[in-house]
Amino acid sequence: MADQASQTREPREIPTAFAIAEALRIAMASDPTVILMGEDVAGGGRRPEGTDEMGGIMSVTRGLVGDFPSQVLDTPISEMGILGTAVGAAVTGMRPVVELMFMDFIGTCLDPLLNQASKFRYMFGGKARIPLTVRTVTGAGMQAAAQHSQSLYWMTAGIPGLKTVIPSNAADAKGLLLAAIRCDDPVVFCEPKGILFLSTDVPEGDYEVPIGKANIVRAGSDVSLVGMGATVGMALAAAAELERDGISAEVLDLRSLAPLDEEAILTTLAKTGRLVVVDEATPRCGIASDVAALCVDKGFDLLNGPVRRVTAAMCPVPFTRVLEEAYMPSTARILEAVRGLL
Amino acid sequence: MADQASQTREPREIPTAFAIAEALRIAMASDPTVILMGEDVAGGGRRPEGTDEMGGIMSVTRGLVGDFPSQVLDTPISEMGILGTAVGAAVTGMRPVVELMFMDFIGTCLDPLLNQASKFRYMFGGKARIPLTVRTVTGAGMQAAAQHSQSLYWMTAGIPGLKTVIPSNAADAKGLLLAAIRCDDPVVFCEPKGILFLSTDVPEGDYEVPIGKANIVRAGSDVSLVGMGATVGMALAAAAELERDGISAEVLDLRSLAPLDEEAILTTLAKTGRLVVVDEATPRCGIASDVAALCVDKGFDLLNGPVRRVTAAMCPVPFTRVLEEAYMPSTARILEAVRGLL
Amino acid sequence: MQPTPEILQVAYRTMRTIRSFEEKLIELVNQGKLGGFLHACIGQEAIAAAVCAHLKDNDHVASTHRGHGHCIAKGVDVRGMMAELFGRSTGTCRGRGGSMHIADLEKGMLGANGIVGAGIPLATGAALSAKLRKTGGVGVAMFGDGASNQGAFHESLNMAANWKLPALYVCENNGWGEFTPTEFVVPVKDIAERARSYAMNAMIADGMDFFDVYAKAGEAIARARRGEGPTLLECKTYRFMGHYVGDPLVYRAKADADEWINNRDPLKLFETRVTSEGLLAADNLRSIDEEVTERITEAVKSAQAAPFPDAGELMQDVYAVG
Amino acid sequence: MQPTPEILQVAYRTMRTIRSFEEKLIELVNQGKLGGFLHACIGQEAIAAAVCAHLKDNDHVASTHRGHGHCIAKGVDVRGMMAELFGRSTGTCRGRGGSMHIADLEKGMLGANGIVGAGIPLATGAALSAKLRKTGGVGVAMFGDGASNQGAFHESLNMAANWKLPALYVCENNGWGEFTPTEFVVPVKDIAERARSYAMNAMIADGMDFFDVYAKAGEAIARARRGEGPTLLECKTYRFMGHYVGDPLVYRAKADADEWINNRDPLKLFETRVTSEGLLAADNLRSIDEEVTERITEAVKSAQAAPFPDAGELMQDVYAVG
Ligand SMILES: Cc1ncc(C[n+]2csc(CCOP(=O)(O)OP(=O)(O)O)c2C)c(N)n1
Ligand SMILES: Cc1ncc(C[n+]2csc(CCOP(=O)(O)OP(=O)(O)O)c2C)c(N)n1
Ligand SMILES: [Mg+2]
Ligand SMILES: [Mg+2]
Repeated sequence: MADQASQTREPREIPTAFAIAEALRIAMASDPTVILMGEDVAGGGRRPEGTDEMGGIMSVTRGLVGDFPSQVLDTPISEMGILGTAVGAAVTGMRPVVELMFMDFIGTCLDPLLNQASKFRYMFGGKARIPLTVRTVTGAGMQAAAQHSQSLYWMTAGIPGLKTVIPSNAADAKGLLLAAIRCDDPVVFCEPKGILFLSTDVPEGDYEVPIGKANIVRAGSDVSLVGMGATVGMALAAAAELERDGISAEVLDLRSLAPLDEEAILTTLAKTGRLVVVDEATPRCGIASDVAALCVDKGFDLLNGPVRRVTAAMCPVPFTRVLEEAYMPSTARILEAVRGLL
Repeated sequence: MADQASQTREPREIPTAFAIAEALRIAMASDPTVILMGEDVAGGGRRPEGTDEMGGIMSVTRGLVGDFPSQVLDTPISEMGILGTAVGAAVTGMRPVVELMFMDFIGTCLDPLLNQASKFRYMFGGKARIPLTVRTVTGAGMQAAAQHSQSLYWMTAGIPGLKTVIPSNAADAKGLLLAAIRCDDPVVFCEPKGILFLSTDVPEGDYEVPIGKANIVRAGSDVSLVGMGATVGMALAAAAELERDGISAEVLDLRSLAPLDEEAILTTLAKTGRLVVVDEATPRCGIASDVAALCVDKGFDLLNGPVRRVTAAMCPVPFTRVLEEAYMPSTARILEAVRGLL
Repeated sequence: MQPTPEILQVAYRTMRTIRSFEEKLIELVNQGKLGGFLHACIGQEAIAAAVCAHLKDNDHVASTHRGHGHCIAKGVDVRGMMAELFGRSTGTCRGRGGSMHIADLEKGMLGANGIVGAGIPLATGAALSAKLRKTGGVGVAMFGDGASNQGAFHESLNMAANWKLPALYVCENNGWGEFTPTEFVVPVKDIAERARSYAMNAMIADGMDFFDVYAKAGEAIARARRGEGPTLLECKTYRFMGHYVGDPLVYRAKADADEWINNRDPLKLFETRVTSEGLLAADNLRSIDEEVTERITEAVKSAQAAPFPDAGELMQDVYAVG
Repeated sequence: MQPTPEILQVAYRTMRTIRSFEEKLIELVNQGKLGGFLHACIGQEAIAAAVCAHLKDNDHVASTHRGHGHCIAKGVDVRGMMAELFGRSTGTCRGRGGSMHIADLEKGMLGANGIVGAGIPLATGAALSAKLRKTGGVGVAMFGDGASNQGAFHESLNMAANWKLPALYVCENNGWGEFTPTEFVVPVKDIAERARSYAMNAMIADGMDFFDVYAKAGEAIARARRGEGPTLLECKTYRFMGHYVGDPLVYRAKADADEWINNRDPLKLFETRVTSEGLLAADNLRSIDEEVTERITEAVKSAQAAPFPDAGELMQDVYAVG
């Protein structure tokens, strides 16, 4: 179904948030075992006359409870209970989608992912399916400060048995979310703040973007820029700028952080010999290091220079704008890294 | 005080578990604000006549409650409460040492580390001290299965504001723990199962092993083996084996996973040009990738070949011995990696 | 709710199987034949047997580190369980799980669990699932007094009460969490008291008395099936053995333990009652004993004869897809 | 416990400062002059003022995302707070924290907190610290009704009750958690009910009535200082504004809110009582109003004039050592 995206049709630009809602709507309509659980996902449920619901802090799920009243469940502020309950529901016939409002809150509910959902299938001898999706907002840039701005996907990507995906645009968000919901493995679906309200052309109807496959969003030959989520846009901006200097940059969108598409990374490295990986997360124990480590292991013979990591700084996310900007990766820092390589 | 270790004296071989108890004893005796909190750390506290206490599941803290009755606190099975309480105590004048029985349980209590202890100093404008130590058992090899065998130190090493250390022998365990307890930053102190009951020569008295400094445990010139915790022993065994083949391996014990001693890693790489990093943890988003990424970034010009990562397998820890052995890194796998490089 | 002789027979077989299974494990550990961390539930058999007597395969039970009894009572095959403890490929989990992770979803057993308290939300989820899919099933969490101090307990019970889920929360209060007496860490006498925080139905049963647990669990489960919401059922019991197999038990006064072991053994209490009331004959019980002994012996033999998994299987089944 | 006129004057100044501070914030946000996530506690001022009236600098308060009021009542300087919201280097946290992380350890303010429920164990730890160091201090957690559904609440209260810590748990039940009415997610009428799970002392106060909260908090704190253990004090209140500044409030019936805003405003109720009982003169209150307005205006001015931190400071103070 993925190729539906390429059929000729009217372009339809909608923000990522709407694309996510569309995916949820399609998933719930096509499968009654799909349920959406989380704090305020219905904005408190059915309201008295003259009031309306919010649909989550980002208004992503607004309007869903009206159309799927028995599939949208507002919960107490009990992340451990919500996620644990969702895992229990997932192994007994449901296909729950949990909204974890911000990924920063994972510290209150990691166990159901770390020790339950991710391990059941393996630990039980291959006899469980865990069709669980966790949607969660990631990233900095909104002055939301240290506890509402982290990109903690490295924590879930590092856990065997989980899958972690992150879209870089609205169309991928819709297709990746549909794929995640229908996957029989537990999938963490990240919603980067940096793209949530950006619009791109989104196909109508039902389609999936496959989990585990990276995507070349721009072809090039001098240097590879590997990004994910909001950093793909930064990489594309950098590539455009580099083109003016006669430097041809290829941009690879990882889309899937676990499993990692090693083949795609090595393929682009083989083409360019130089690689910069751009990650919104802090530098230690993250995706950027994994990409670099892959290059120096299986890709050593392809390397024409160092692999650079452009990441957030190794500190908590500061509130004030000037420090938050210094904290985050940026097009300027990508350019600086590339120019240092060539 | 660290050099006390090198003074001439009777060698005294004691297991790591005893060395840890010695450090706790010294720390509590020298500072009344040091308290030890955790499940069963006193084995339930003062007992009726004729009974004795356990001192934790590994018996590490046995006997401490008798000598420090007001400094050893048995807690309910409430990891989130324990850790959060310890953070609150740490910022208000105490120097708590929390025992988190197995690091696998971090999923029940990550928030106090992720969003509180690690961030207070930065977020509050530099005005807090958080002298908190979390002692926790890591690693596989005891058939303790998927939820009691993980090496999750990558999770804490990846969080800015925390420090994470792991000793490879009893003497380092004592000195690193004393340094951790006296450090004004929150420190996670890992106690690998693989060394807990191994004995090495441990100096008497009070000494610290500095946090943030790696240690060359064997000098060599052909290849660098970088290990941590229980993998240092594997690396040393591999080095001994390689010597018989005329290959000179240098073994670097990281000791500190965060901060990482980048200088020491680059120095050994400069010497040998070839590096294998050996980690008990799963391969994604871990220390091994960070070391490899450092090599291909700042150390690119020093590299004479790929950097190999010998790690656990990317799956949950299996129970049955034959699979658990296949899961873990080993001397044989280090040898294979090294021979593939030379 | 009065159990029929058929139910009593099944219950006795269950209790005896649990007891014999674990006595055998202890023997095997002492002989150095079994590895891993094992937790025996000897002394607590009546609870598992009585609760599960009301359950079918589409009812789900989430268990704990002390899970053998719950697994057996829920119908998991003891041959598979024994093979699992021996790490064989014929084990319930193909040798990958071990004692703390025995699960059998077809039997409605969501697994023993190495994380204290983790089973409570899992059972809650099974109850939610049963309610939404209208299966008529219930979700049952078995957990210890210690687990009632976990946040997961609080969060789950609140959700279950709020949604009136068909759930049963069985707290096996055995007076200990590892080496720590419950009264050192819990300031209330009865864990059942905690149900009030959620306006939840609560009951206390004598966990050594099969009949009492049977009646109260039956009432709670019927209530849940009728859509009237969850119950917290506290069963007062005692852990006859140490926390884990190998526990030196230095921390517990022997006289206190003996009091329970000698006078409150659930199997003995059961036997006294059924024989004195003429519900089952002593002969009948003895022939069950023999049959069970044989089954356990056979399970050990077949486990020891079974192959280990192949190291090449290491990466199988991490994911269902891809 | 009857407050003296001096205490009443301080309390009114505190409440008025909170109100004016937040009214100013809303104005500034509407003018696009402030960024970040801001949560106003307008309507809940009496609780912060009444509880903190009993506290000294060596008593510690842990707060929430809705923390401005607690900070002000605990004595944090409003100039620093305003500068913090503007992200300036003169801010309480040098611009790094923002609204959800204002803390001032010297004043015993352990910080606003962006994680619901996270302050509860922090206050428990402060209480443990006070007890062990014998400072005579107490640890106070301020939190919402929603936070009482977090595991951290359960675990902390159990520990505090078990250890008889000098702690006070103040639940500000404002009827909402974000956009969800409390009764949708909590099956008990009173959060105070939950204290029974820990055999903890409990009280319910009218959170709109300074006098009621003052008396009950005073009693609880005195009890804590005497070593008689912690209290859960539920204060019934209402969030006059939206969940966050900018909240479109589509989900709430205006009439319901107006009922509270018009008839149950804690500042108005306070004024009516103190003037009618002759405790404070209306003039006195008006001059406090003026003084407060001036302080807030000045705080905004000085904040806007203050420098931003330098980007080069980014990596400062991640660690105390090394
Ligand atoms: C989250 C977590 N904390 C601690 C442990 C270690 N642990 C295993 S069993 C146990 C005691 C549990 O007590 P209880 O819930 O009363 O069950 P019982 O062992 O008495 O059956 C503890 C502390 C664990 N497995 N998981
Ligand atoms: C652990 C966690 N979950 C969810 C949130 C998002 N959140 C912020 S405030 C809030 C509502 C809190 O309700 P309550 O505790 O009643 O406090 P109130 O806002 O009413 O003052 C929620 C859900 C969060 N910050 N932290
Ligand atoms: Mg117990
Ligand atoms: Mg509220």
